[in-house]
Amino acid sequence: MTRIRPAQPAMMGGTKTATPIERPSVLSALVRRAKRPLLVVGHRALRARGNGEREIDLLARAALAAGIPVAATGDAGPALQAAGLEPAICTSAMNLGGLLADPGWPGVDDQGPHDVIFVAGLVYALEWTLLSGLRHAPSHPVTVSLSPAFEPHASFSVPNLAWPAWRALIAEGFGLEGPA
Amino acid sequence: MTRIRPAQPAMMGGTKTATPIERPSVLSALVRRAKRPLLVVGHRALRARGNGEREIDLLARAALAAGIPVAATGDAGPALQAAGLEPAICTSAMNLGGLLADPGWPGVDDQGPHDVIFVAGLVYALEWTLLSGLRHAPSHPVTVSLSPAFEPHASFSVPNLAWPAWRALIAEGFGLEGPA
Amino acid sequence: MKGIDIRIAEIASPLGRVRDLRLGIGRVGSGTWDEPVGPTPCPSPTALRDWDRRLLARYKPFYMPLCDLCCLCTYGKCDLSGGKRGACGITLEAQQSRIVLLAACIGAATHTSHARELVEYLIARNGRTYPIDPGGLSVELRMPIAELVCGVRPETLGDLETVLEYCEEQVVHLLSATHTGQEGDPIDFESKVLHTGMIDHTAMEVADVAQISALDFPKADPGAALVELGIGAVDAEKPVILVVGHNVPPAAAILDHLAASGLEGSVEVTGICCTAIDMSRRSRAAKIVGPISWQLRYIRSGIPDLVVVDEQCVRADIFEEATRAGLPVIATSSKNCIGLPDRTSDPSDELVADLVSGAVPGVLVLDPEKVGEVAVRVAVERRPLRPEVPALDVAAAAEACRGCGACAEACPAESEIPAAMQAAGQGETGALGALLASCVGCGRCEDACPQGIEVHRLIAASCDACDRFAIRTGRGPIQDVEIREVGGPLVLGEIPGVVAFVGCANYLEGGEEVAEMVTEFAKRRFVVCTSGCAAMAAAMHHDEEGLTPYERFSGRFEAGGVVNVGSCVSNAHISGAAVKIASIFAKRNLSGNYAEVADYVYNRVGAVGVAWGAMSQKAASIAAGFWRLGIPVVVGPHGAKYRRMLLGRADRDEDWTVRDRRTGDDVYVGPVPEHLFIAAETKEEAMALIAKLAMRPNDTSRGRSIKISHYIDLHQHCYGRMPDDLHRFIRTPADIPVMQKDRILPLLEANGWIERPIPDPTLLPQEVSR
Amino acid sequence: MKGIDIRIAEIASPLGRVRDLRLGIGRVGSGTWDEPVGPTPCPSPTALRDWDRRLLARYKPFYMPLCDLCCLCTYGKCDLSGGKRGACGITLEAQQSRIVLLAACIGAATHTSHARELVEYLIARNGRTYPIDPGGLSVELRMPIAELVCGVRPETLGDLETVLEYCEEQVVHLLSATHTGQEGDPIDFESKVLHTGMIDHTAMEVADVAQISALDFPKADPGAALVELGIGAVDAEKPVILVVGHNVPPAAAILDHLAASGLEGSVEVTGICCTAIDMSRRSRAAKIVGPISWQLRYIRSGIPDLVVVDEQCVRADIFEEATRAGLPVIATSSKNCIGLPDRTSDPSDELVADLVSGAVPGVLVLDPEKVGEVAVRVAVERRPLRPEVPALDVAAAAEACRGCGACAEACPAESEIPAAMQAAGQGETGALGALLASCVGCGRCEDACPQGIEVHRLIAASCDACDRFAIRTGRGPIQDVEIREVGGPLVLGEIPGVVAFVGCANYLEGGEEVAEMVTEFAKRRFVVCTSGCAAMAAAMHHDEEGLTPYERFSGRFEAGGVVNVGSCVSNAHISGAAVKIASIFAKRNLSGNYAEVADYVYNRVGAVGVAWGAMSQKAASIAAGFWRLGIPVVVGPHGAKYRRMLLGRADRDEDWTVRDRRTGDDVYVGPVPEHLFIAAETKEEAMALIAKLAMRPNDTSRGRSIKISHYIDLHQHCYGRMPDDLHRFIRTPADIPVMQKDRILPLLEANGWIERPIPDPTLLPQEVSR
Ligand code: SF4
Ligand code: SF4
Ligand code: SF4
Ligand code: SF4
Ligand code: SF4
Ligand code: SF4
Ligand code: SF4
Ligand code: SF4
Repeated sequence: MTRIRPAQPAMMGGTKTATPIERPSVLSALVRRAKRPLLVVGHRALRARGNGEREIDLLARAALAAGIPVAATGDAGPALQAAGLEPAICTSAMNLGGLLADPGWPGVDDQGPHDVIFVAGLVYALEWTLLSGLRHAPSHPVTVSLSPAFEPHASFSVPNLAWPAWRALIAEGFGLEGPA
Repeated sequence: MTRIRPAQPAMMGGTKTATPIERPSVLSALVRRAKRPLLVVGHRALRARGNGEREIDLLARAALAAGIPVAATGDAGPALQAAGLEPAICTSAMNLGGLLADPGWPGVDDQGPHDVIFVAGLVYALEWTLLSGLRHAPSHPVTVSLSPAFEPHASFSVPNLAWPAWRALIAEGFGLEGPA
Repeated sequence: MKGIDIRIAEIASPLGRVRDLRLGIGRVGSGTWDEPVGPTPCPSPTALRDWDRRLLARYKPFYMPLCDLCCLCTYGKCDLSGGKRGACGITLEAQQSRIVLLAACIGAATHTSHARELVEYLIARNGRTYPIDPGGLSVELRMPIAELVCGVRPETLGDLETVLEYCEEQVVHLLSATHTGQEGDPIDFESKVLHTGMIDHTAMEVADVAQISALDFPKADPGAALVELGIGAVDAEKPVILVVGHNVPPAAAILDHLAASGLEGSVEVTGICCTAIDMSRRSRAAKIVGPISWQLRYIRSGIPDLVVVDEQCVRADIFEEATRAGLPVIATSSKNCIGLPDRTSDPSDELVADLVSGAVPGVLVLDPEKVGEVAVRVAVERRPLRPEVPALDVAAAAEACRGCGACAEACPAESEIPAAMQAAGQGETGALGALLASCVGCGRCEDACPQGIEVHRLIAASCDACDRFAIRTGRGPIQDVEIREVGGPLVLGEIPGVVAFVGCANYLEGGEEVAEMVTEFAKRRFVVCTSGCAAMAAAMHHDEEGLTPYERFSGRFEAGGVVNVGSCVSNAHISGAAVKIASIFAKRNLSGNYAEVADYVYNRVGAVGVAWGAMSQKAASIAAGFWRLGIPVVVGPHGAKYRRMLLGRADRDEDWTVRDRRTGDDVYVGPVPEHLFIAAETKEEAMALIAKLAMRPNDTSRGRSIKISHYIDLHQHCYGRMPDDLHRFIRTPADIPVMQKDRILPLLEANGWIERPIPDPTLLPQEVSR
Repeated sequence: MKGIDIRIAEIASPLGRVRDLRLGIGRVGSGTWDEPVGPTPCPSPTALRDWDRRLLARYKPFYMPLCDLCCLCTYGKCDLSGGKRGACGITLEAQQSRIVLLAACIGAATHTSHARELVEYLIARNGRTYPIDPGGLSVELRMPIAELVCGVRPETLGDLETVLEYCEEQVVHLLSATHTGQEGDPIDFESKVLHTGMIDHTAMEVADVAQISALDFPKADPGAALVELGIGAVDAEKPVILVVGHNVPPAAAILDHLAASGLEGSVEVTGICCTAIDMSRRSRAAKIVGPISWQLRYIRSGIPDLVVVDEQCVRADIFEEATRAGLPVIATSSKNCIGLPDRTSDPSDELVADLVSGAVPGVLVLDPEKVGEVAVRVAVERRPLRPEVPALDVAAAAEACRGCGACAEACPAESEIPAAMQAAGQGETGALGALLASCVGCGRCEDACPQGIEVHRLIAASCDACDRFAIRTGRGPIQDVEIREVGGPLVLGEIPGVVAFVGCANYLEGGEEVAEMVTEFAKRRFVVCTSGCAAMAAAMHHDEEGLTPYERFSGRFEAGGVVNVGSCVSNAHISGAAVKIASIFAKRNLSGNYAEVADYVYNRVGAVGVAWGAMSQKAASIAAGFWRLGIPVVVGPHGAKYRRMLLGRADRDEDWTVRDRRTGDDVYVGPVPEHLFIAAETKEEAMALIAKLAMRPNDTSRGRSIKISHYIDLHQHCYGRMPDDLHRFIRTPADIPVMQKDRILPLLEANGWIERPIPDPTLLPQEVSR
């Protein structure tokens, strides 16, 4: 029996835990099935990883490939723009959380509520609390944590992964690259 | 990925969770390796289960077979005696917990501290708290929950099992019967 | 607080005239009272730390965390397991004791706030100089706890404010210690828990004495009226008002309004929780429905026409439940506004119209008198509109059950619901109905069921619980004369002890166990006290002759009496009785003399508290107040979730070796009482424990032998054999119960027993004469 | 409380003489003060509920549970996820707000208890009639918060007790509401949170005014001394005393004893946390080591000879840490006894002997004067015995690292320790040392490491942090004349706002960010205030010219000033300044007139609180006190763990449409301020938020255009593009910053912007003239 621990193990918060995304196919199914997805990207995605590549560049490509609008929080905006992606909205994660929690909020494009929220690049304290807020939100979104840190409050979460494994999962899950 | 939930799912209490005893061999290894075991039996084991058999009768046979001294709590004493087992001690679970927590307590037979504490038949609220107390006790005992209810605070716990499966696990684990 | 007392008959101030002002700093009360003030009037949180540490050295906390994590500040969560410390440096042990302190502070704050609310209301109603009179001529020592703790002797309602100011100051200091980065040591936290408990009893005494005095409750009356209890006692034909909570003024105003408007007898005023008890102290016409666990089933029963809630022990979803049942709600407490609009200053006519028409589902009215009028009028006008509650087809509803077990997983009573539900689905509702006896009415099963089955509703519908019972209403304090009569036999041990059944209704196996224990100990000629929800549970059982314990036993504080002191705040009269024994029987000075009196009670008064269904933070602080006086408390299995026990170690002789007051010698006194706080697994185990914990070092041989024979009896009943620790309790051959000699002597021999003197022990060095 | 005030010069009582007794019920103070008392002097928990609900209707709680479970009573644990209710009927939302209330109560209790302790001590020292004087001739409005809340104008230390009694009573009522079964509605819990915050500011004002007055702190002095901060400032050759905590009397007594015994200058008195700030207000010779996060590293540094702890923000393991470092400990607070024996009544000589010899590792001494003497003597005698702390071989210790990651998993700063540790193991300690900048000094990494590596110790040892800095010590309140000068420009918007950096040091990226934000806003000519640990963090940064913000900017409350008000309790002067603007500039009556003044501050005073490293329960109550005045608060990322934000909805025009005071018309005022409580992800985001939140409906066009241009600037800096909500903030063409017109006009057009009047809005119906 394996059990995935939150990236910060003390940050457990209840009887339910995210389903870990252990295969790219799970991720691509989530991407495919989302009708009104939104990708939230925070500034921690700016960190250089592995070979100097940054999470944010991969995430920008993923969003572009999947046609998912992006909300940039913290200081992620300029880097996304530099990667050729104009964020649909630039605002703080908490403000966004308040909006996403409301079933009446019409979304970043005024076309209706988002059904699947992908989240990446927030500092853990903020990502964790945001996902907790959304988990209990009246809008009942499906949340997918893409950060390489297991987030128990998400509906689905990438497990704790090192850079190469994480890179491969995201790349394949968003159809940027075929299976390794 | 499976994850065993506590028998009362809200009763989770930390980052560590008991190792589930999913095979009789795990249980028999625990029985075998214990140098100074003690079996605590509470009054809930008096409940008739399945075919009218009671947990307590099986537990009494198990203790006799394995030569493990028994502490009877609640009203378990008379039933154990009736099953031919004279408890080494009759006292309340909480009093026993206080004793077992103390590395200086010489055990039910004055021969030294117990290293492995098997627990069964306490009401969940009491079993759960007792195991929590022992988990943090300076005496650092290994605790094994035998009740058919998963106990996250134990070192090892029988998972949530229906009567026949539980009966088979205990019987085989204590060597009362061969594999089914 | 120092010894100052000022009275001013009238003052003209820029804001108007104020009459009957009395301000005290410290010592309040009669000039004829000349007992010297002891060493610790109005003690600070550290003033009695030494006493606490002596107790806690004997009774060590056994911590059983409900959670290894701490989430109290934004450094967290911190994982404290495996010896790890939090980001603030705290250990798991200190964290557990901190949570206990937090719970106790919440409890003490609740009683203090309740007392403040009552006293303010009663002063506004009756004036500041309205005399305190909890027991008429039979009670001269009116507020033993206030005197013991604060060194004051209040005489008027105004005097009580001084006591409350002290309580408030202390609660704030104590709560402050739970802040991240304040206290670091578990034993210091525990000492503060004890201090909190002492404050709690002080505040409870203020609250009950105020309401007894000004609302005309029975005054220390052993013959307080027998009143009706149970849904079966309610005449559903009449308009029915339900009052839930703890703060009696709105309910009292309802009763008063009925009387004033000639409607007495034509409207049923029914109550749940302590308000129910307290209104029955004001009027025999009030009906007690039951303890806290009856809220859902009664609201859903279709009987009440209106729900009035005040404070404490009110379900947080009562407004939703009442609304679903079509009942208007009046909230009456600033502490429990449940989101309703504040309509206090609107005319009664408007409120009545809005509530009767259903234009608004509920209102907040912070004026008890207005509540009294509006509630009565609404109930009367709503009665004809009362909706029929259609009979529930249990079998049809139960058919949806898939046996998934989610309800059972959520049930605190560990009820085996799924099988019973599936049987009910096949028309066999008996097993389902049988679950009601142990159901605490929490509703978690309903939220958990993925099939949306209203489990609790079906259980309640499967059980005809429309019984009616008799309960003796809360009598208030114990008379001085009762103390005088019983003090000797108690201290000498001829009465085997005082057992007090108190607290809430979080039972694992139902409240009937309380009635059974009450009966058992009354039959054994203990003095049995009850209060709060436990007092109700004790009533909900008829013996073979159809009598409840209150009908069967006397209401006197005497051997074999069953004494309902009243509501939760009346618990102070139980601790107060122990204190009065020290004062009236043993002539100890009380005033500001806490440690000496506690040392006396601890070593001599065989009192035991039992909170079989303890649930709340108030129960935690109430227990702590008993502990500080050296009175042990036994709780039911759920009580283990208070996170720690206070356990003595009978096997360590050194723990029970103390100085003898008279000789100064080190004496072994035996493990009496063995524990200060312990959860029992079953009623039988509890009874064995209670008998054992009633022993005190100073018992006479006659007393000890009586106590030991009860202990042997109850131990055998539970464990099926003789206790193995008799050698620790038997000091001289005269301690041995005659009938058991043959069985005991070999046990003593086997344990190398030697005779030892009967001690006169103390934990206080200053008490030793040489 | 009603308007009564009694003074008694001397009373003979049975217990002795009492001098200078002054008792007040309600209105206390000068007879010449004739402002009428407003509608809510000493408000009850419900008196301002209507104001709260207006705020909370606009700023809705967004709950983010740290835990879906509740474990507050023994019905629990209850799983509240998925819409389930607890056994008491509570919802997850209500439970979160209940925990917030609990935290706020702990915070308010802590300040109230601290204030009570201070006032009692200072009355004993200086007498009850000792005059209150927080600002000499420059401050006529001495206690704006007390006046606003209680409707009183205290004049003496004794008067402060009346205010504290009110605070204590309220904290107890509020805490009571957290009891199981009291309050059920999340918004009612939130309203009580706001009440708690208001009480907290009242108590803080009492505490700081008392100590300023009686301990001779700078009195509203813009030129308060620059004092030294940082380990580098400590002369380790001298005997060194470390004082940790918040309650200055023991530290003050140490400084006094040094002066009295001619040792000034020959003993270093160093401090961590607010006691450090407060002792530097008493004596320039005191050295501030740093904020709360410096405890472990400083104790382990080998510099101090003795640790004196008082209350609040003291590591729970400080005794163990000090003992391990060979340092004796003196605990001085009844709230933080850390298990030490109470030696208060032992002779100083014995204490000194025991501590110097190491016969006892620590003592509890509850008498500040005795602490003063003993601490100095122990430090002097221990200095020659100071153990050498051997240099740490970081590389050798780091070699044991297996890169398991447990330390990083435990680190609240999310530091990437394992790689740095492994590099250190190979001799490259640079990366490890670099982690110190963001390290909060919690020590969780050390407990987590299965290899037993002392991670934090190695990090600290790898970084030479022996810098010294200058900080302007706490000046206390703002002068009336400063308010007069700055009131107009602020309310008219020419000064773009007041930004207050307050609170603890739980930073994610280090405290330097505070210094950077302080500098940024001072350069932008905001009025910048600081207090507590944030005031220290602001000092710990040298600009290109080697100046700290305190050296670079003036200490006046003026555009571009950097105003350190003092310790945590000095925060009341920041809220007090906002209130004084309403009084002195806008001539509003303060006395008992809370809602009107809050409505004024909310709509007109562009103040924003920033608690970048907020950690504690006190920070929660401090923030709540700002919220109730309508002042928004921004916290750092960890602040999300306070469990809920209070967020406005800029997109809902209806939320921002209110009545105009003068015309009575419905007017759209724009989302200003947009949020009441929000956590920011990065410093850049925080700055964009702060600039936005400084806007107020009543800004003049000149003011609004200045504010908007700061907002655009900081928004662009963070997000890389123009804000998309300018059309909500621009009311008339004159609001548009001239330099940006070309970029803004198209944005307005795209959003269908139309010109609208500048409103004079109010949330209060009674404020509307017709
Ligand atoms: S202490 Fe309680 S609320 Fe906190 S994490 Fe544990 S179970 Fe949850
Ligand atoms: S109070 Fe201490 S243990 Fe609890 S979360 Fe805060 S730092 Fe961690
Ligand atoms: S309402 Fe009764 S049956 Fe249902 S969970 Fe609660 S105790 Fe169990
Ligand atoms: S939860 Fe519902 S469906 Fe499941 S066993 Fe219980 S009653 Fe049946
Ligand atoms: S006994 Fe407990 S549940 Fe009953 S009314 Fe009192 S506090 Fe409430
Ligand atoms: S307070 Fe309510 S939700 Fe919390 S444990 Fe108790 S019953 Fe459950
Ligand atoms: S001491 Fe510093 S490095 Fe260690 S866990 Fe705490 S913040 Fe992280
Ligand atoms: S926990 Fe210890 S061994 Fe593991 S990575 Fe951190 S320093 Fe290395």
